[in-house]
Amino acid sequence: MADPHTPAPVIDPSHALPPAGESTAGHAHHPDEKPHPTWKQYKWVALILAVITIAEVWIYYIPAFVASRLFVPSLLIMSAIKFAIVVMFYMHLRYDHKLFRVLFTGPLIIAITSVIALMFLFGQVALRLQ
Amino acid sequence: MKGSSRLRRLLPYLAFTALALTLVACTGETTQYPNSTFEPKTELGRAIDDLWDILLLLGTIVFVLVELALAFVVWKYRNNKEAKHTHGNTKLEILWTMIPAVILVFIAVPTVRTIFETQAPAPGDALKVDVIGHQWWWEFRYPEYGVTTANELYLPVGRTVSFSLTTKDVIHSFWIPQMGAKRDLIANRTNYIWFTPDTAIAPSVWNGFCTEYCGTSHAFMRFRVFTVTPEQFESWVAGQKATAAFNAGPAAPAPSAPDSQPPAASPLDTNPPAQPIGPPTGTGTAQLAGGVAPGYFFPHESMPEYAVPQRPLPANISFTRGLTGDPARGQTAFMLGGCIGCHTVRGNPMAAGTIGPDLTHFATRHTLAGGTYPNTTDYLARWIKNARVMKPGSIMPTLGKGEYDPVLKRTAPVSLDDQQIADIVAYLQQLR
Amino acid sequence: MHYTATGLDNRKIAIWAFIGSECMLFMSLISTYLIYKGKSVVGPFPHEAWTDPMTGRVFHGILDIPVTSASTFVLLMSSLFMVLALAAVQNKHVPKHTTGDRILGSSRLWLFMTALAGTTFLGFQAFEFTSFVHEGLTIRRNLFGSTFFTLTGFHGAHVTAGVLWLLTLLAIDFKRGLTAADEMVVDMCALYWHFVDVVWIAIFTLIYLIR
Amino acid sequence: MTTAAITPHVTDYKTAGAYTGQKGIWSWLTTVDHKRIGKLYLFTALFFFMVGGLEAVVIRAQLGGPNRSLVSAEFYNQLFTMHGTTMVFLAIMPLSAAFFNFLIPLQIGARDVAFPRLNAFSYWVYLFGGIFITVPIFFALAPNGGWFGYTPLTTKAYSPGINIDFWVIGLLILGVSSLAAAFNFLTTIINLRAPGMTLMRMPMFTWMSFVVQFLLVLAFPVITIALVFLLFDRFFGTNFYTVTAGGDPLLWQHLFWIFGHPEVYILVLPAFGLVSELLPTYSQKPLFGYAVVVYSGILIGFLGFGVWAHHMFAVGMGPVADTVFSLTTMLIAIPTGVKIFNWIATVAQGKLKFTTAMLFALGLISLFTIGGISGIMHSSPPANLQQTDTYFIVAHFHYVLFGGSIMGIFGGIYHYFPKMFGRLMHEGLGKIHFWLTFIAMNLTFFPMHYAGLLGMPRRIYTYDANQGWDLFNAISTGGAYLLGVAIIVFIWNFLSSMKRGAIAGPNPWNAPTLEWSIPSPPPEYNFAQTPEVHSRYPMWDQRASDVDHPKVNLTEGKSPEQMGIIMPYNTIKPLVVALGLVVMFSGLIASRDPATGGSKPVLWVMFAGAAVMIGALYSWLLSPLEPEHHAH
Ligand code: HEA
Ligand code: HEA
Ligand code: HEC
Ligand code: CUA
Ligand SMILES: [Cu+2]
Repeated sequence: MADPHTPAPVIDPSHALPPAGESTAGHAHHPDEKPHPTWKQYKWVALILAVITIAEVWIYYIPAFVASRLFVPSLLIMSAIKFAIVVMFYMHLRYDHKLFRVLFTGPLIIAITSVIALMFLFGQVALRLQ
Repeated sequence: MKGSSRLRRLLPYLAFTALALTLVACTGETTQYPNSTFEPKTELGRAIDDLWDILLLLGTIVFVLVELALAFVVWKYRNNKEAKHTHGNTKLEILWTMIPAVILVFIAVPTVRTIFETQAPAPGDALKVDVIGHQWWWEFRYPEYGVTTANELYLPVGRTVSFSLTTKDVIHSFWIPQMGAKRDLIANRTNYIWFTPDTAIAPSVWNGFCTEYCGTSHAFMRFRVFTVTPEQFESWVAGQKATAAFNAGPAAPAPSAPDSQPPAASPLDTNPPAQPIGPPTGTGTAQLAGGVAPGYFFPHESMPEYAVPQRPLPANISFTRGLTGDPARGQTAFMLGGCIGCHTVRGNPMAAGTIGPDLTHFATRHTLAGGTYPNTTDYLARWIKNARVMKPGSIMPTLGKGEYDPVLKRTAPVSLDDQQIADIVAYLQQLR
Repeated sequence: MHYTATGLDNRKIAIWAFIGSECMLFMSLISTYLIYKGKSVVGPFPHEAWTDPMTGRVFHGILDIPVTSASTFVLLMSSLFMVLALAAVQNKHVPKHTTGDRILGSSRLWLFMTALAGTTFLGFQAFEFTSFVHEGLTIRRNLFGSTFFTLTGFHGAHVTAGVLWLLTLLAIDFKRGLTAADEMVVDMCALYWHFVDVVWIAIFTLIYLIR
Repeated sequence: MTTAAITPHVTDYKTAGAYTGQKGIWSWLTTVDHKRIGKLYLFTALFFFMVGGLEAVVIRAQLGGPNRSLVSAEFYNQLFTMHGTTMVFLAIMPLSAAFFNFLIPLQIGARDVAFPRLNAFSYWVYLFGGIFITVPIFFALAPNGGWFGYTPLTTKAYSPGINIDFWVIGLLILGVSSLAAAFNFLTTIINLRAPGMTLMRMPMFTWMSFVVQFLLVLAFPVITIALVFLLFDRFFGTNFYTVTAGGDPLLWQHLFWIFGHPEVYILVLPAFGLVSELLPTYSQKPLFGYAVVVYSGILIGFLGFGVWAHHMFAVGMGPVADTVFSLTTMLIAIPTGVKIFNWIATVAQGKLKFTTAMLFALGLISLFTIGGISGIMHSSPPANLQQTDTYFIVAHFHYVLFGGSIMGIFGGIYHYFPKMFGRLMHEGLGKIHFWLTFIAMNLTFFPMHYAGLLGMPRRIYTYDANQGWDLFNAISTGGAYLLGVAIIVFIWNFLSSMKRGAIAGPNPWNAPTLEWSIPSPPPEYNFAQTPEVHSRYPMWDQRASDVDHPKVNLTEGKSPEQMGIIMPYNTIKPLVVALGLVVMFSGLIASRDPATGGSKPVLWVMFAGAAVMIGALYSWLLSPLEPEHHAH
């Protein structure tokens, strides 16, 4: 009854199975997972976040900079960095299973693309020839 | 599986193909399919139609191939004894990814070209028409001429017309199937569309529709487009520019026509000149520009059937038969009955309302209330009596005495009796 | 725990999916704010002053950056407290040698601090909202008011839900002590909390700082 | 033939798997069993399908000839709004959800979904929300803004009545249900696959459902926000869609269609999944190009987020935006075409068996193609401007929705009925149903292509004579009546087969996937032992080595206790939470505002609902799902 056409079972290593029925999920360090950060790292992360926030508010009060074309991009970049740091370290995305990265970045990309598309559609960038 | 049911499977397709062919064959006749998109009368319509032909051709090819392939495998393997276990075939799969891609290129290229062609700026000398949507009627303005009309649009053939579209309330959509393309009317935005009616189609009439659902009477937001020669257009403009032409005739006794007499004929039945319903009274309230001959308007008897509304009179509005209206009294009633709060009659400084259609040259119009009814005495009288039964949800209130207003859910607060309405009708039918 | 195909906890997958979904929710809110930016017919406006032509009343730029910076900072710090709370629960079984260890390892303390920071943030927001209303910006006033209050209000509602969640955890911690078995719930709460923080990072820049 | 059916070890199928253990209304109200919830979804959704269908029949009766006045304009507007809303949100999505519920755990070899109580909650929210939004039609107070509720028509200024409130709140409620279910199934598919069930071994229905869950998770928040704005505008006087305050009517349209287009793939992908199960079964050969079918499904879902403005070509977005959205839309034809061709290739060289289910599957291929092609015709903006908001569009979406989703779902019902109820549906009646449907469907919807291109706008409650549309409308109306007959045949077949159908056995179709390895209907616990999967088609790919490692799971009709299997507790709490939620929302419109004819919030109702909801929610979350594990 063996089917010659059946492909050999491909076992994806990331799907390798822990022993069934074990209550391991919480602690098991998955092959994908790197060790989680420690208090020291958390502290540094908090410091960096605070520094960036201060920088953001600070440039807001430099009229010359606000008037320059760099203002908006630099704010966007700084907040993107903050965003990324919190997600990677505090939410452990850097260390966790890649599945979570997919579950988060996928929607995030669609969301960001949608915002940008909407900006185009409602802004001056939406070309009208009349 | 027996062959007969397979045949039955194919039958609908055969039937539809046949239907399609007949249809394509007889598209030549405007009267049969007066709103066909297949016989464009403008360059815009033709650009779209050319694109459509490509779409139809390629679509049909894909359709036929897919259905044939399906029918073929079903037929061929209907009695197959042994399944052949194929899991896939990369070459085949690449092939049938590529084929649609190639077909799409053939669709996409002309599409993009046509997009930019049809949305290019209109030529500078185009006739400008402002289209303003209202629930549920159309206001057309010709800013070059200072002319405002409703629900009936006159366009000179051979000249590009550029519409700018806005709305007073909700979103509507402006569409004349035979001219090509529709555009939405959106508050806080102005949209544009332009085209040039073919010279060969003067004078003729086309149906237009509101195609964006806009509330209760969306179905009754139609309009007519008259494509006329440039001379006819000039004459029409001259007539429309003039203030209301109302001839107050000599005095006459109060109307009391015998009951046997049928309601007076529509002024449009005999055209021109005006057909007063009864001998006008000479109370002389008319301070109207008299004697101006109305400009050209599309002759009533030439109206093709498809352009004359066929909607029957609602059964539940009765109107006393045989009344004779008096235009001069009608004018007074028009002023006192609240009409002027919503309607403009140029030449009458009191009548400057803008909620409803401009009535200055109302008698030159062929239809009533967004193309819902023919503009004849019967319909007009009932319209004034109970607009909201005539046209569901209409903004124009129910005005007849004792009439039930279906929107307010009570009897009409302002009320006109049938005689007053007959007078107003007579007055309105003088406005040409 | 049942057997799972990935070895991960169901709940953690669900919360991440939920957070993905929330991205789209806040995308819609933020887009709307940005689309309507500068489109209000009447003031007050976020940054510029506006004089009412009818009454002559002067409305100043509404947004108060110093105050919001403070509340932003508080929320940012709450994220730090949250990771510490989680670490404390995760390391419950690790023996504590010093007072420092014990403090750092106190899940009650950090849960409480997080909730407190969250509440402080909400307090700032309440203050902000009331002062805006006094200055003439209500949710009905103009497009800015509608979009601003709805966006920040949605964020505030998320913070409120998070605070309730934290307080529930805190209550459990006091009642019977959070154990390793509760780690997943605290982890979920933490993920949610950080996400709400991350959204504020975006809001603070896009709505408050960019003019 | 190289594959063979597995000889069942069970003789008496009446008792096998027929173990219910639970009877009576209360057991249905408290159930957390995905199979029972699936059946609840199925019955409820079929009921709403009839309601929506009946509305359609009235629509068609009104449009059968020019200037008819069977219904008033006001009522007609409610009819088509509710027809669209009902079909989309209360019929097809829940029909798909019925299959998600019933099938996904069985197909991946799981005992239940990841969150059984949440699953029950989803169902109850759907039921209450469905009732909430449907009841007003009996009082002629139903929503009347069209199924996509364009602003500013739906704002208070132009729709002061209570009608739109039902729609806004109803859809918000239904969104909760869909989102909760989506998180649940997403987790289930990711995490509860049996050992060896890698992603690329998942049955195609599960795969397509997987994609759909992502679409739900990403699309629903957007419409939620759009609806919240509208709700705030209507109740609290905000300005999101207020034109005089500078609001832009297009905001709603963009938000709606960012949701709306993925939504149409939410409606059709489950049907595609079902067809991808049916065709291999009735051709007795594996799905052609499995991997490509998977990838095309993912691609359709992904591209689905970048095409929304093709519903808005007439709003004047400008040529650049038109071009971009046109091209992205056209791209979708490629992955969809791949599916169609792979299905045809699956049928080719197969050992075909023309069961009713197979006929519906073939019907889907032939009819969906027509709808897809007209979709491509819409996607060309200049051409679209002649088509949009006409019956040509109505023809398109009924070909994809009826010819796609409904045909697929009918096929799925015939195919899975034996698994659900242990009995076969009557094939003779089934064939009658199929042919009637197939013919009537074309009669109803094909003429709409002509009506549309010959100028007939959609959503008009009546039309004038002499417009050249009479014939096409008359045919459509006749077809719709015939469709009604077809549906009655189906309902009759369905109900009578539940009682009297032939006993099915575990795998009546010699189908290849895991769900067919267990008795029909499956026991409460599904698989007595967690199965181990070694291939895509475990029921076909029995190997020599499998003799001592059986993947088939045939068990006698024993109770879980007898089997030593721990099942979740039944609980009423999800229902109570759902009820609280719906009461809370209905508090918003609990009282009529005499001034406007609209509605007014009643705070105590809202608070009472919220209190019930939160109380029951806490109690649910703090109570264990199932008895403590003692032994494994
Ligand atoms: C199940 C639901 C479903 C599905 C699957 C689709 C699929 C598609 N739809 Fe449809 N659509 C709707 C439901 C659906 N639609 C609804 C409900 C509306 C109206 C909403 C309303 O206004 O009320 C609508 C409206 C709608 C519009 C807006 C029309 C308008 O209002 O102006 C457009 C425009 O581009 C469009 C396009 C498409 C396209 C390109 C596809 C494609 O995905 C189709 C792809 C499939 C094929 C093309 C066939 C198979 C492919 C081949 C055989 C390969 C070869 C083919 C070619 C090269 C052409 N649809
Ligand atoms: C999702 C799927 C779906 C399905 C399956 C259908 C099914 C049908 N639709 Fe649907 N339709 C839509 C979705 C759907 N529709 C949408 C989204 C719109 C747009 C709405 C809008 O514009 O806002 C629309 C609009 C729409 C219109 C346009 C209205 C207008 O623009 O004015 C029409 C007109 O003919 C129509 C007809 C039909 C018909 C005849 C069926 C038939 O297939 C129905 C067949 C079903 C039956 C006939 C069931 C009858 C059952 C019985 C008779 C049993 C007896 C009953 C008891 C014993 C209680 N539909
Ligand atoms: C509250 C405003 C209002 C009042 C008062 C009012 N109308 Fe109207 N009228 C309208 C509106 C709005 C329409 C367009 C209705 C439609 O087509 O849906 C209209 C349409 C008409 C039309 C048809 C115009 C056309 O070209 O289709 C006539 C004729 C008319 N009104 C006459 C009258 C008369 C006579 C009176 C007074 C006795 C009157 N109206 C009072 C608002 C009003
Ligand atoms: Cu105006 Cu429809
Ligand atoms: Cu779409």
